Amino acid sequence: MNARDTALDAGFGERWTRAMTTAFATEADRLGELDRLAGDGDFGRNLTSAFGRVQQEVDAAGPTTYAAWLTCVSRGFLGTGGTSGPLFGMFFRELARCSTGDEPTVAELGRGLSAGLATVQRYGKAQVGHKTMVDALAPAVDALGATDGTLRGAAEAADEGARSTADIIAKRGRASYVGEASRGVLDPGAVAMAMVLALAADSAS
Amino acid sequence: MNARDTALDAGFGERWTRAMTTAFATEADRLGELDRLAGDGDFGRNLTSAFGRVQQEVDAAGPTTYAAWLTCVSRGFLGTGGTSGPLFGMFFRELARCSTGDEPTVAELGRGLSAGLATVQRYGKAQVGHKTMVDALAPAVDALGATDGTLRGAAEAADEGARSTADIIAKRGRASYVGEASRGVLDPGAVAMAMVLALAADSAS
Amino acid sequence: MRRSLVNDPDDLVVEALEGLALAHPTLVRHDAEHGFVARATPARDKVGLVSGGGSGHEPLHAGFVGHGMLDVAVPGAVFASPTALQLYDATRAADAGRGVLHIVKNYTGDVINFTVARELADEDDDIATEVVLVDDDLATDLGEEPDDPDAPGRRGTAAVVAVEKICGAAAEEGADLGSLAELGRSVAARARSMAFAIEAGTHPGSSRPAFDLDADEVELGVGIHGERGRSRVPFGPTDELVARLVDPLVEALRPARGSGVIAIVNGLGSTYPLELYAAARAVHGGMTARGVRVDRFLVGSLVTSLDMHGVSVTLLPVDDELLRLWDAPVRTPALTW
Amino acid sequence: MRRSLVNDPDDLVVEALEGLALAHPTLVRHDAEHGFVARATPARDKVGLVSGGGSGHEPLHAGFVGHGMLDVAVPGAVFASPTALQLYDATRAADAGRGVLHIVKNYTGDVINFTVARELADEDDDIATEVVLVDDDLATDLGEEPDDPDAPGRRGTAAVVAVEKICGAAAEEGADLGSLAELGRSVAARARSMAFAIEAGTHPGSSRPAFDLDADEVELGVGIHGERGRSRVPFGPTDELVARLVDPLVEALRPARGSGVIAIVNGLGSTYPLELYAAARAVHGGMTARGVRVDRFLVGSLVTSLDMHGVSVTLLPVDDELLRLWDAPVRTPALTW
Ligand SMILES: Nc1ncnc2c1ncn2[C@@H]1O[C@H](COP(=O)(O)OP(=O)(O)O)[C@@H](O)[C@H]1O
Ligand SMILES: Nc1ncnc2c1ncn2[C@@H]1O[C@H](COP(=O)(O)OP(=O)(O)O)[C@@H](O)[C@H]1O
Ligand SMILES: [Mg+2]
Ligand SMILES: [Mg+2]
Ligand SMILES: [Mg+2]
Ligand SMILES: [Mg+2]
Repeated sequence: MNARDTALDAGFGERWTRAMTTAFATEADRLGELDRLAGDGDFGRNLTSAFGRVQQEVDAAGPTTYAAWLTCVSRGFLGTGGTSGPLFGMFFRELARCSTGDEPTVAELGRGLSAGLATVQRYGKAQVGHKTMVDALAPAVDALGATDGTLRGAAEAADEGARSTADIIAKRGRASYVGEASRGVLDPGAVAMAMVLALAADSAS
Repeated sequence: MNARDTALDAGFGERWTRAMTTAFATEADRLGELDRLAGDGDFGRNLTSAFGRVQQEVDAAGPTTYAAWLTCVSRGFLGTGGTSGPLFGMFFRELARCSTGDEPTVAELGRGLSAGLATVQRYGKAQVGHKTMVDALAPAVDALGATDGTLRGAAEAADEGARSTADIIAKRGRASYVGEASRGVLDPGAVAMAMVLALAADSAS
Repeated sequence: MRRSLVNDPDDLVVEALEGLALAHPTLVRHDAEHGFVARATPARDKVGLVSGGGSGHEPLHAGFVGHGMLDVAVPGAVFASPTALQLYDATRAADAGRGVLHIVKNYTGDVINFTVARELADEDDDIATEVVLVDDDLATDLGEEPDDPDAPGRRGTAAVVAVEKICGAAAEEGADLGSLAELGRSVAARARSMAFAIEAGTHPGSSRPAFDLDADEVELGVGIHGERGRSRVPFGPTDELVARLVDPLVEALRPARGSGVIAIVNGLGSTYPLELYAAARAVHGGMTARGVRVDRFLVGSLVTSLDMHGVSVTLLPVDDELLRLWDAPVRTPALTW
Repeated sequence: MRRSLVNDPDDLVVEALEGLALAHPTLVRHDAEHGFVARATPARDKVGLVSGGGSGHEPLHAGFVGHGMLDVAVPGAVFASPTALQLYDATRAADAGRGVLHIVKNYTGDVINFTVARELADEDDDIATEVVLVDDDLATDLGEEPDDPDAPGRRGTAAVVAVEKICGAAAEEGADLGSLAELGRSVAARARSMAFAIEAGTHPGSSRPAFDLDADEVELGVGIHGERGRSRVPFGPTDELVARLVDPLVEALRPARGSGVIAIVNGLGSTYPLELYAAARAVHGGMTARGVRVDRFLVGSLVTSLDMHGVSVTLLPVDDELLRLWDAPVRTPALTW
């Protein structure tokens, strides 16, 4: 059996969601600081408020399936402003839509990531190298799409992609207004996307 | 024949008007400075603009009688803002209205001054001692009203009245807002009124 | 450092009036020769309504010329009364045979110049005139006897908008001069206003506000000509600052529980709508807490002091008849409903 | 030092919306749960018009909700896009069965959130939607190809008022979604705007303007979110500064001699009426000198940037049909005729 057909157990959606909630609560300030250095500084607050809403959605909806958990995450982001809100929101919406049963497979997750990337690009019109979350997401999609691709491998590719944003100038988002000043600063959205994937890998095992 | 029945010759209105125009052109700055010290500083400019308008009225109306000349002066002031504009305007209007023929008499002028004072007080509600033009005008009216009162005597009384404004605090007009700060400063309206009377005396002879 | 957009500061008022007439040609015309703004189409068979005063308070008064409000507005230079002759000419222009009502904010220069204009109109043209003196500013209420000749009395501020609107509606309905004057006086007598500022306005051509405030200070009881207020109070949240206006107004007017008022929440120049509507909410809260209804709100920068940053609140206790006149149609550059 | 009147800066927008609804209860209501402002009485049997964007630009957009203009306005936090869910809920509220038109100023966040809302409305509720993107700011016109995916395109500014007014009138007449979208796009495509500022706005809670200018400097081509402009030019008389707006606009639009435009002369926040109407006069002069008629003027602080001190000019070449729609009745908190 190919790793990509691995069923992720029924608790995966909940574990992942809770792991993200915990991790971003801790990391919001650091990510906000990156946005302050080369953007408008609201990314940390956007994240905090998104996961506050995720919790409200969870409380209200009482999700039981993987898709239902991810729908809560999606709505949390869609109810948050900025550019990252709708992009992450529609990203997670695609993940939810690519799941057909209670227990998603890695392949489904892979298709979801791929659809999510397409959606993010459709809205944001960013290519790899534009210093956005796409720089983390696109390599992850590639890695998981490869034969024997694993979630862990995808997470590692995302991490590498996020690191690569330090050396480039932003071409999208608020950071694109500061030009050279964005060089040397990691893109917070890319870092966040890499965290999302790392936490998925953590939650799968 | 009592001095008060003296006819002032037909040229009196013109001479007086021209004398005022010349004198205030020279003195406007000094009077404006007094208003700056204890008022809002626009008195000089108001005077200049009033006599500019007087000239326009003269050009337009081509006055020949004393009453017509003084009507031009009145309209010049009535077309000027501030508090002094309408007060001087109605003052000169009363002078014009108290003349019955081409050649006014000193008695008519006296009645005019007296009606003018009443008008100024009706509008401005100022009493002697309130540090306004009334402090110059009232003693002049009294002086001219006395048996054997002369224009020169009235002018001297007005001058004395104007000087007395240095020692008092304003109770009317913008200067009343500055309280103690107005002490020591001559009231520009009173000085101007004293000049008006001095120039009348000059023009009569 | 503050700056104003001007060509020559001396030309600002006239240029703005020209602009007003160009922008609203169907509503108003600018009579440059006589220095007033009149309705584009003069009204017929009604009492003429004239108001005016120093400029720098726009949209007051020229912005209120039109159907249901003023017939003629007479602007002076910035913060300076229009002249008696301007007002006289305006009075003649406003007369349609049924007399002219002067609506005058209580300031010495305005009062004198309007009075002279009325006397000239009466003597020279036999035009019947009446005057409504608006003296709503509670900050200048020193509790003098109304007839004290030594007392300048309360200043006239934003309540003038209510007087113009309500008398304007009644005039449009055909009310005669005497009853209009009575109506206007009763509105003026009922209304009180109070203002605070967190920054003074800056005279066109000048580079400094009329007075300076520290970061923790607010000027309370401020006027609209750059004069200082009655006291300085600590800077604080909107709700607290608005309460400093509403509390004394309620104290003075003592509206009964269950009664209603018109509230004018007025920006003094550079107060922006978010601030102003949040202030309106605070006024509403203050009145509701006292069991008083705000039957109508007028929220906007209507009686300004150049670009002063602050708020005035006017409360006018009303009955059904005043509300009916308030609600009557109005069509002017600055107020239309 | 600048200050704003606020309670908690985070509450300012919501408090102001509450105040707006209290002040205009017959016109608008504030849906606090979903975060939008809607007509007090929903319209029936017409295409719903929704606009929105960051706050701080009042009276835009909530002040334009009412008969003849918007059905729902969706405010974000100050200078921040409303969320996709807000816009989705607003879209559902605006739908009266004939679909919903989104009028969107061109800013990345707004564009994305509105797009998401439309997809949600389409997928989840089967509501037909269309969008008009308003991108009138000439200062951000870098001459890119309109389809260049790498180009953010021109910013959306005061022309949005014209789009809302004109589409609002057509919607009221019963136009269908497709033709409304076409109409709106044609208005947006024709209109261009340009702004300058002599002082930046100050964020609520902050004590400094978004950027500093020296006494002899003017920020030309300025945006409405505190971003810097395209260049700095010397301070000078109004006529000269206004020419710096009108000249490039005319250059870009090339209106024919004998043709007509609608001119929106817009204050950016603390520009006071004397300044603004003098600027309108200058715009009129500039157009007249080129043989172009200003068929209609809209002068006021309508699309602001908090208390920014400056002016934007929008020119929209018009034909009789656009004038007819422009003149159609409108009844909103901020615009009524
Ligand atoms: N056009 C885009 N496409 C993809 N991601 C983008 C785009 N623009 C911005 N982002 C991502 O969004 C992040 C910033 O999010 P946030 O601070 O919430 O948005 P805003 O720029 O509106 O303040 C950036 O770090 C970047 O990764
Ligand atoms: N109530 C008053 N009655 C008589 N004279 C007055 C009154 N108020 C002011 N004045 C006179 O007017 C002069 C000031 O005139 P002006 O500067 O033109 O008026 P404003 O005070 O409106 O600036 C004062 O010096 C004073 O003599
Ligand atoms: Mg950001
Ligand atoms: Mg942001
Ligand atoms: Mg003076
Ligand atoms: Mg003066």
